[in-house]
Amino acid sequence: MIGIQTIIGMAFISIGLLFQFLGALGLVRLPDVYNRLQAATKSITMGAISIAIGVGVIDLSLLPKALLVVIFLMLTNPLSSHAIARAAYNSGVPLWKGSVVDRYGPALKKLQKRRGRS
Amino acid sequence: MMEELFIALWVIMSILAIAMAIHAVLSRDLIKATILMAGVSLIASFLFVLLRAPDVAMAEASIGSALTAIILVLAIRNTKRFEEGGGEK
Amino acid sequence: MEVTELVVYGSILLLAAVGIWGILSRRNLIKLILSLTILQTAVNLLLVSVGYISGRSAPIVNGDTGLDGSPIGEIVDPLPQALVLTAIVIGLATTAIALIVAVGYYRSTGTLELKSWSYGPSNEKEVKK
Amino acid sequence: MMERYDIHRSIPAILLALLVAATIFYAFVEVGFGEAKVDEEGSVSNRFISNSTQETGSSNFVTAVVVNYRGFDTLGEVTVLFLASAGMGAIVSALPAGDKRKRPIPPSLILTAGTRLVLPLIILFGSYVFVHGHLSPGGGFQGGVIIASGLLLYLVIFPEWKAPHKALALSESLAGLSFAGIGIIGLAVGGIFLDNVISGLGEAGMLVSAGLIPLIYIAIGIKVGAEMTGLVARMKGGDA
Repeated sequence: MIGIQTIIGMAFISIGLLFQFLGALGLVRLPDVYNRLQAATKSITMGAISIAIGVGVIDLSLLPKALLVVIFLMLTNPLSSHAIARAAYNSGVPLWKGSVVDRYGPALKKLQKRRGRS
Repeated sequence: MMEELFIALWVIMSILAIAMAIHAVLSRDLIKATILMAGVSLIASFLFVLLRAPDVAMAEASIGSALTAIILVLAIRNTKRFEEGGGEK
Repeated sequence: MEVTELVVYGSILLLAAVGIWGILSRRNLIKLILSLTILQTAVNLLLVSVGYISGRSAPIVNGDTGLDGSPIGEIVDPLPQALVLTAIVIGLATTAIALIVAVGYYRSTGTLELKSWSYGPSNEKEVKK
Repeated sequence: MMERYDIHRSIPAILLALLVAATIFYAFVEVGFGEAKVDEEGSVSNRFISNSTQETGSSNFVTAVVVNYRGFDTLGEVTVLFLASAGMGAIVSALPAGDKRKRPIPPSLILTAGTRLVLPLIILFGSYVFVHGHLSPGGGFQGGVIIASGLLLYLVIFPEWKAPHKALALSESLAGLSFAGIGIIGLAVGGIFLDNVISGLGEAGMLVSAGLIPLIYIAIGIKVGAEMTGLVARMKGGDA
């Protein structure tokens, strides 16, 4: 007989798999680096973290380790995606034609002007 | 059952690895080739887990795909990014 | 010959063939070193796959499986894994040395391409450049 | 990009590579995949697997082989790493100066703060990996490389930071000396270099067990971490 614990864990894992699939789809379908990066980041935040929580719920002895993994992913994933996006922008990867707003470019220009003056 | 799962995972992952390796050898952009090589190493570490060798998998994941890629990128930064010949870029 | 054997050894040796092809056909020094790394990965996979025994667990015993008795018949062969662990670490050291030599070649000749298999700049034009 | 290659020139190389692969494949089909090759008496692996838990007290057989049965070989391996690091230092100092690069873009606040937050965790995880080398997957090499990658993160995020080569050399030398010293303890007490003289101490499967193996792995971890950091810092400093 399948217990309620297993059902909850499997639900978490299914949500995670769905988000991983959507992230992979986004990597293929989206037009430029920044959009693709957003899809990949979502697939880690929702996908990997929810799979880790699901595994922890199914086997309760793994829950502390799973929570540690979750905390570490939440610390490192925004950092790495931020670094990749910044590096892409600074090495001159263009935005997609249909992009609406670019806040980083003007801010970067202002920063460089200020540094050039001082 | 376990054996079929082993073969299925092995086939998918090794096809990915071989495709990445061919692309790495063909690509003129050395940074791209380095990233593809790191991907080959990462897949190899997955295959080590399939072969029941977790120690080797940890070593391959950290050395093969992190440190080797870092020193290759640093060496490329000190030299030239694109392969010569063909006259593009 | 079983299908598992064919798939496993075949795929690993195809990976090794890609590495050998890269070494033979490319002239860029860094590309050569990169192909050598791919070949190294393939050889490590080949060595570990020889020690694999189907249906057994990793060579680590814990409380459940035979801390007292001998775990023979339950774990895969640990010896190739220990060898490959050594090989991976040494591989990084050799790769680093090769890369720094490649950087030195670039600094003294201004190019990474090996026009001929000789030491130093291979013709007059490159020296002038 | 890759279409410009003239593939027909590399056809002999492809054929030769496939020929080599086919030859090795023909040899390895005889070996067989997934067969129980360690079960018969008299093979080296069989002897290691049957006696390792009693002789070394280590739960991880790869650790037992790497540190205990082939400990002398591991000492040589660590020496090769040291030689690679030293050789890179010698070659870098003899290189002609490269062209000056433009100044790197300074890191953003998110990256610096995040790195300061994550770096201690990475070092803690690396130490966990090499302290538990005899119980779980991992060991000195993996843990050392994890610590080195954490320090490299610091090196990448703060481009102005120079790697402390003196401190790295000091910790590397001390770790190497303690490795050799543990070996000499084994020589003095048990009569064999790197003999595991206190393997009976502690209960197998606990943290304090397996005799000298955790001590040796801690020394290897510190040494490998320092060496790898020095190696990559030298490669980065090639343009200085």
